[in-house]
Amino acid sequence: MSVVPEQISASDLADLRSSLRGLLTSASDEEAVRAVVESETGYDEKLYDRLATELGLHSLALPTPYGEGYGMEVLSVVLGELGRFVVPGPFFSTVVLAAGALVASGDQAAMEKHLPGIAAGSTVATLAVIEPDGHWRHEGFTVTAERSGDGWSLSGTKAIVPDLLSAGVVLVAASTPEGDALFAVDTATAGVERTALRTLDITRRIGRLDLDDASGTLVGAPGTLTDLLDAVLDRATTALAAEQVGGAEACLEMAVGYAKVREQFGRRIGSFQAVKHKCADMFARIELARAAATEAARAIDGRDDAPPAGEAAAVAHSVCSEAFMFVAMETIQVHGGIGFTWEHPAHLYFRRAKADQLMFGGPATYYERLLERLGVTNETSTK
Amino acid sequence: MSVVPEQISASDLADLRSSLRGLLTSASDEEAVRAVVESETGYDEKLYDRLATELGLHSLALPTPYGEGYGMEVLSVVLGELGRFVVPGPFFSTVVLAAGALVASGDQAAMEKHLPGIAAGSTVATLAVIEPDGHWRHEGFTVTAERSGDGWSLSGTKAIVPDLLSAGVVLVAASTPEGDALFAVDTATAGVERTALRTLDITRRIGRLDLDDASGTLVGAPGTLTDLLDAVLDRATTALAAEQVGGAEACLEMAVGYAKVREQFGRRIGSFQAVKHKCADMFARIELARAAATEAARAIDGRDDAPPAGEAAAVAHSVCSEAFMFVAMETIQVHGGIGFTWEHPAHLYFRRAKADQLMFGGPATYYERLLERLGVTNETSTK
Amino acid sequence: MSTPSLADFADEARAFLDAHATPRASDGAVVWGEGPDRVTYFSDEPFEVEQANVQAARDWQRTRFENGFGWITGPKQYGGRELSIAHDLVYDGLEAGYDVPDTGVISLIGLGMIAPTMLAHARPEINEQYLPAMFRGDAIACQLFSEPNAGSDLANVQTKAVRDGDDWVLNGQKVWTSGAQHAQLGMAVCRTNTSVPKHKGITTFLIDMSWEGVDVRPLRQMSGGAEFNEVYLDDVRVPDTHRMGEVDDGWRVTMTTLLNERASVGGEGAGPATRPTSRANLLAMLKATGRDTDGGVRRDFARVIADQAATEYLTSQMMRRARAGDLPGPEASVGKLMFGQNLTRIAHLAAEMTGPRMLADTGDWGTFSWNELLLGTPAFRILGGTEEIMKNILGERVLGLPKEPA
Amino acid sequence: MSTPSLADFADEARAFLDAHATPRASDGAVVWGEGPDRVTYFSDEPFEVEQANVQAARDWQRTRFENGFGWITGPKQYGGRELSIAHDLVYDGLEAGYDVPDTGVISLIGLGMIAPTMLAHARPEINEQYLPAMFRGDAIACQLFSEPNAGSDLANVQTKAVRDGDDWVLNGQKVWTSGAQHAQLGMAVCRTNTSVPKHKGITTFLIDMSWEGVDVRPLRQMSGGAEFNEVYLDDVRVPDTHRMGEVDDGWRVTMTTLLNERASVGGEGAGPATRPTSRANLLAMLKATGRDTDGGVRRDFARVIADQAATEYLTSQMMRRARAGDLPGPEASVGKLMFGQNLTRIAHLAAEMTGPRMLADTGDWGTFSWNELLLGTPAFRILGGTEEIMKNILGERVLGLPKEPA
Repeated sequence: MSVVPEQISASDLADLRSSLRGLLTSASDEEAVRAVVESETGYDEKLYDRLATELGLHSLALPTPYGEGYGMEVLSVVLGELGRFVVPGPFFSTVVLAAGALVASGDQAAMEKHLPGIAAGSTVATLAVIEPDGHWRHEGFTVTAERSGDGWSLSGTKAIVPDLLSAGVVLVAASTPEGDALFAVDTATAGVERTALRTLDITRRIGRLDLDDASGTLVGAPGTLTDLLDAVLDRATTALAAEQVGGAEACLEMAVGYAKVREQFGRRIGSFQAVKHKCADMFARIELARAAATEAARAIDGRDDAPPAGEAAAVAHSVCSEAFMFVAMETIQVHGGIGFTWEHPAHLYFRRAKADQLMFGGPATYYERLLERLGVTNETSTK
Repeated sequence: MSVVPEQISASDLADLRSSLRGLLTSASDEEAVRAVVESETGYDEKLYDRLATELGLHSLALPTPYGEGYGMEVLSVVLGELGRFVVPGPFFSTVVLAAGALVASGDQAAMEKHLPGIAAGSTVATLAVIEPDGHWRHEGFTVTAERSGDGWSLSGTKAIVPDLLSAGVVLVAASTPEGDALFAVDTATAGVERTALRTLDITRRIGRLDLDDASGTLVGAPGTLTDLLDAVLDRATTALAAEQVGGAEACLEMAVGYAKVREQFGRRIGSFQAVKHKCADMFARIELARAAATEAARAIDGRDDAPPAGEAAAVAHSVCSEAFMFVAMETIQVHGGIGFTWEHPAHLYFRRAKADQLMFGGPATYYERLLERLGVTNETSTK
Repeated sequence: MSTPSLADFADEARAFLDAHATPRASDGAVVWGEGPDRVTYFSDEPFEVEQANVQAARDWQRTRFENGFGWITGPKQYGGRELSIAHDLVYDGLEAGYDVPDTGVISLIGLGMIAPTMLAHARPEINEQYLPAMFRGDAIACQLFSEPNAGSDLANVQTKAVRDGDDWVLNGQKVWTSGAQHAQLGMAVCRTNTSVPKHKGITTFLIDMSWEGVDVRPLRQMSGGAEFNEVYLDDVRVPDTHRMGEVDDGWRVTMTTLLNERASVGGEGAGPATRPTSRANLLAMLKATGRDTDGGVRRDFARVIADQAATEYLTSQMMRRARAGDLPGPEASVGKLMFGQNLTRIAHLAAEMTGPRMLADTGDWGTFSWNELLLGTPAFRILGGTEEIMKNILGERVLGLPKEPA
Repeated sequence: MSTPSLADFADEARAFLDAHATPRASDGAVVWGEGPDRVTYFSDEPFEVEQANVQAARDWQRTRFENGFGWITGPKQYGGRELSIAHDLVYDGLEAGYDVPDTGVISLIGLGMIAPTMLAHARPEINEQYLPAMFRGDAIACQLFSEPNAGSDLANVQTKAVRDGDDWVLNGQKVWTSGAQHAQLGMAVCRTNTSVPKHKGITTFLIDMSWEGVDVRPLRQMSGGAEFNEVYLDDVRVPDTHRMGEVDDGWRVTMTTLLNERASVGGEGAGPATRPTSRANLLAMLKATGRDTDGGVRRDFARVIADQAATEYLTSQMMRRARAGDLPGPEASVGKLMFGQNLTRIAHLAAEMTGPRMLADTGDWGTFSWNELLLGTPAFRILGGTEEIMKNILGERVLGLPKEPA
């Protein structure tokens, strides 16, 4: 992971953004999103395939020889657009969480096995961390793995696993007698039970994973899981930050667009300071969020003049989580009654904003994590 | 303290308020306040005397036979008006802190000795709690008292004592071999050194008290101090809440008055929603603060349908502290440049608001105190 | 029959309640994990469940009415008791100690807002025809106020009422109509004159929701349920007798209704969300989620709980003054503003305590269920007057700040 | 002489700095309790101390100028080097590693805002006369913009300039003039035409502060010091050569100046408050006050520090883009907005950490001294355009929302 990814020019980033935006504008507009949300799998598998094969998005930030070797700055452009259109589907789970964990493990065999399929868009994968107590943690798992013949056998429950039902492989954090470790479990294998759950964010499916002597393959070495998950979390929160900024931008555009045309009291409502200043506040929070997300991506990419990755990722996660939630709320407020109907897209973003904010633990976790990354340890309060 | 004070009618409260407001409008207008702030003692001793002798304010809420036996609801009216005019002087220290501690001690001899002078306005008194570490606490004092002949001898430093320089008697919280206790110390006695300090709130003088084998009289019994200070704090924060509401009301009136006449961009600025809604927010916070202050006073007075005194006092202290600080800040914002000149009265309130908020520990203390009063103890975090 | 003393009235009420209802089992005591796992403000129930609830409400209201507690302050000619607000509050206080059906669907809008408006502005024969039915629980009334282009700006209503002999013919579309799917009556605000300034050409009518041309369509809100409706009026014929107030003077009539709304909302509980969002339940949740040892969460918790408590104090003081005969002042608007903000903050605080279990329904009690409230919170800041409109009112009418130039 | 490469230029700058200044001892490392106990943004120093500071600033600016670092991007004819913004930023970056006098009093307004305006709008002979003196540190310039009745509403200036032969005669009162007590030059915005819409009848002049009729009076701010001034103009005669831009076209000239302000403020440090309000110092304070074990304070701390860090990222990205030649966009305004809000929150956070020791000067390092910053915070939200004006600008010019009806 110490390879500094190739720097890409601002204009190339802009080209990537605009070609992706062009595709999504036609292939994943609001109507399309609503349709796939109601579908069996919850996402547009053809679109998912096109993103991988036509645009090569899945392989963009995978290390060579599996991908292009670009960094988080490039991946952030992709996630920003996917966030802007609240595109349903397992891109984040597969490319950010699962591939991120595989790469962080440094396990060549595991990479060789799974990354080509991920790069091609043919393998859907995810990462299973959260257990029934609902905490995001990096150690102390109740799911256990024991050696069984040549391989391992896993048992226990992961309560909240994103995109589990569409995944072919799930990377499971488990405790073993030799220390915590990560395991790749084929979801078609015996002893694997998956249950679809109702979700807050209807554009992101979640399932419960029950393992009963399911066979799994060790990824990396036992005892290295905590560090691995730390690294994955920094990448994942940074990628999420980009997605949150994209979602917030879409909200602001909706709000501003509405405020420019909606008339009340004989004036366009955007001419009222109450609305105008609300939009200005939203804009300011988004600018700040974008700066934080960008800097975190640069930090992950190891740019010379960037702050430490752990710090920047923690800053971005809290700033972007708060910003997106704030903007999603105020977008509805600007719209008034129409904004909280089911038919208006605002609630898709509101739901996404709250789910994003809580996915890796929520405020109760991310503020303390930021302080920890700044070296302000806390001996007395639990996390 | 279990005597429920006489209920007083709303119209009598209104009469008291209006007569006091009338007096202060002429005797303690802004010019007068600025003049006494620059004076030797920092307050208008003649006015202080009139408040005691003409209006009988000092004795109003003292128990019979020393005073009228009215409760906190009545005293709150007085403090509201003193707060409204940011009247400098030792009323709060004497009547709320010192008299409150004397009454809470139940020590008849101490009351007999000091309350008549306090009631008459001839004795200025105060309470010394805060030590050099700057914490407001109810136990574990570094000032020590030891038996010496018939009496006690005190040594140590109280770092922040309100109205110390004008006080004839100071009630000192000290630790003794027999437990923490309260002592009355005559400020003219040997071994007492008082130093005036520069203050944030220029309308409230503060001094440092150095005791070097100074003789003091025990008030109450050793070992009862923590409970005594708990009771004093509930009364004091409730009284302070009334004062904070009065100050905030004065600020809002200033802001609204200015917004009604000041023109910018060809309009009175109060017609801009940015200003209008700011004033509405201030109004809402003040209504809430007044409700909290009123309910705390009723609770202290033991009214049947009131919440527990400890809870209501803690709610009032946090809500009123935040409200006054917010209103004082926004008042300056409404005024623009003129609002942060020395010549404008807004900063007198801003200073008072911050000092009031921090006097008994500040946010770091009062939120936890509220939770404690609600029964949510905290085993892990320090206070 | 002379006015009973409050004490005698209380005895009477207690006897009635004991005869017709069961006292609440464990009043106040909250046990985490017990009871229904619903945190709703706006109902998300399936229509059949909702229907059953409404029937229970009607039945209980009829029982109240038949025993002299259906309209304690109302005129005797319409079935009221002509007692004071104090008597009313005494009854409310006592009833809160019993397990009785929630009658909000009948009382919040119909009895609380439209009935007082009718008393002030409708003809006696209309009041005779409808008021007893309303207080007997037979007729639920709804507000036909907002329109797609007249949300916050009510003076801009475009639903037309055109005179035709002794009738009026109404055409237009109403929206955000709460309870219209259960209502027998509607109070419609219509435009009758376009040649005068907007609020001067409005007239209000009482309409029977079963009349031809009235079409109620559920409007699904973001939380998934359909508490609100669109109501289409297509050539609805309304006899002139059903007009409330003078022609073109409907603005004043409407203000009567809205004034009653502001007075009531601050004092209302959060409906089905009252228990989950109560301080006792939130304290239980803090402990149950293990967040009571987390200083950061404690801080956020304390901030919310302090404002919630102060809002309760504000409301109880307003009630106390109402009992003493004072009219509600601007604190009613402040109560409504804070009520919405507090519930919003509580929903986010609950999410902070819950963490990732908000994301999916794991079956754990008291976790995913908070989403219903969370997804309802945007409405608190919008319906019945947006926050911005409320602040305009506070700024202009209470503080006397100048209006925007026209 | 050809343009030096950035690397060569850096070598040159390093050599200059090594020869004329000492490297900072412990860059970045903060030791709580060490160093001056001042947390000011606006100077509250006694006048003599202030005078000495200004002289040190002038001396260092002269040293820079004489060695080719006084005006790195400026035209050669006025003593500049005609190098790029990138060269400028390289120098700034290097100089930050040395202990040198703060030259803000010269550069913030005079060199940063008025000099660019002169280049764009003043006559060449005026520029020849004044610009080298300004960049040599001899002439400090101030803004004579705001007036008692034209605070946020600059288009409403009432200071009159009346033509009299080859001169103009100025009369009026300016206010909030930062640095006027040290200034040799002032840029005055005056009304020259009352028969056209307000912003169309404005003309700007460069005036010598020593001219007869210019009277500078200190204006004491709420923190006690007098960083600002009132400036009275009483029959001040200004040659027409000192006019900047066309007659009645001063609005455009003024906008040039303000644009440069927005660009600079976001990127500026907090002056003398930079160190105390730095993250490193705040972290040290959290530990020194024992609040690092208090979960509630930690939460408030984390919220502030996250926004502060993000604002730093925003600013550094803006600088990076500037180095690449991009003009600053709206993020400069956002930077200014956040800068003021962050400092305000930091001041209150510091008070929360300090507790009652904020109340009185007990002599403890790093406690009472925070009041200077605290009492300066209201100014951040007002001066140089109130928050409300900034939000109008963001809403209208950046987001394209409609203006208020006139």
